[in-house]
Amino acid sequence: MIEVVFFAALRERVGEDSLRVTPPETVTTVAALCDWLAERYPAVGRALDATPRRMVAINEQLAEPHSAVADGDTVALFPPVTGG
Amino acid sequence: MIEVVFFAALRERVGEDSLRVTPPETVTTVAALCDWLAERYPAVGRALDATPRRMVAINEQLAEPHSAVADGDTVALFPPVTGG
Amino acid sequence: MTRIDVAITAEPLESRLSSEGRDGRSGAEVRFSGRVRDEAGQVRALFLEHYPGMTERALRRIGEHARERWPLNAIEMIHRVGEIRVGEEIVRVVVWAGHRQAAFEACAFLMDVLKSQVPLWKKELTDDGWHWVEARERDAEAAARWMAPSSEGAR
Amino acid sequence: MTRIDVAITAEPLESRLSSEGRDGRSGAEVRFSGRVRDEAGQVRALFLEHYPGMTERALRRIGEHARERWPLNAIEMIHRVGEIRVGEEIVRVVVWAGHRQAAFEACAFLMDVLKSQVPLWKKELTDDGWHWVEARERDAEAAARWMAPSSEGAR
Repeated sequence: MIEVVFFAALRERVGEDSLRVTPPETVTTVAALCDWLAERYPAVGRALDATPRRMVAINEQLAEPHSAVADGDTVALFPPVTGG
Repeated sequence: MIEVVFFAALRERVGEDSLRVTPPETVTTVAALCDWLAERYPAVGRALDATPRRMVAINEQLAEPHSAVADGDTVALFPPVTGG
Repeated sequence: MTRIDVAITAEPLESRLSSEGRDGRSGAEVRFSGRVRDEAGQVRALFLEHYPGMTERALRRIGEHARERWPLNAIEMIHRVGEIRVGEEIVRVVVWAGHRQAAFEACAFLMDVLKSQVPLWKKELTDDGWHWVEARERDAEAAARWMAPSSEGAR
Repeated sequence: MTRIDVAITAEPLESRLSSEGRDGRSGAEVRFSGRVRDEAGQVRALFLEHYPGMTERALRRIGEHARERWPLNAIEMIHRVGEIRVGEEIVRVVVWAGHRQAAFEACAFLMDVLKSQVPLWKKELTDDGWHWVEARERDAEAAARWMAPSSEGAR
């Protein structure tokens, strides 16, 4: 099981704070997870399309599209940060 | 009449806060004034020799050894500043 | 060891003043406060969303990077979340060091990196209602200057 | 017009906090505080001598240079004179601007130039008694970097 959490504009576009999903074993990277989510959850697909500049964190650490994801991870997807 | 004021280590070496002097008309620059003071006031000469790195202000504005001095000016001589 | 304090709060920052730096070790204290601008009357308030837990970890991590890079005595970082009015402090970063150059550079570094790596998002209230603030290219550039060893800021 | 406030005082600076910057114009406030270091226990106190009248004029002049060079909203500079104990503030320079880069650069500029152009002199009290602090070459270099248009700090 992977927990996917959304923030800010992406969260509002998805309409959910988080999803708990169990993708197939072929989904091993952030990019593959996004593709799989987009296919399975149309609202997520539309939200990702509407947010082409994105950041990702795995278990609260910034990561990249090619970073590995595994069962038990929390994957956060969000627009570029604007704090400060 | 020119008022010459001293600060910090230079003031302590001279032993005076200020002197009011009327140098001859040939004294037209800070450098010439220092030479004239050194000749006329041995304590000032020794203090200037002991303070080779010096700064000067004319009428409360930083100036240079070649800057012009004139009757009525206040000339301040002091070591490099160390505030902040 | 350089102390690093981080905090996220929904309360105004104004009352939080540190007593750090009075022990004779720190000749320099540099403090940055970011406040809500009204943008010529366009903006009435901000709302700050964040990623609870990760925000604190990310702040602590950038503090650790700063203390590896400069000789510092202490770092305090506090960021406000929730609704914030015009003129109020959004963020405060304070750095104590023996000498001023390290304190200035580390404080500027922390702000630049905070703006590109810490999970916080701003929403503005204007006459048209609430809308998300877009990330600015120049903030990404400001953070990037600390990465290139030959760059101005990285010295 | 950028407000410039300068002051010289023989009282502790700690109580003087400005309420500037809360009107929605200033997104950035950078504050530098210089404090008395004990230099590993060698220094017990400082005494600051100055040139009354010229000190205030020189502070105001460097503030005018800063406001010509950066888009600033306000500048406050206060310097303490007389005897000052370890850990106390000697000087405080605060700059308010719309954006942080101008505020950081102007504050660093003001401190560098203050240390080389404002008529203040430090005497230290150690176990051997009072002695004058020598000017440091690196302070002159720090001020000089703002003069060369191609230099790091001048950009």
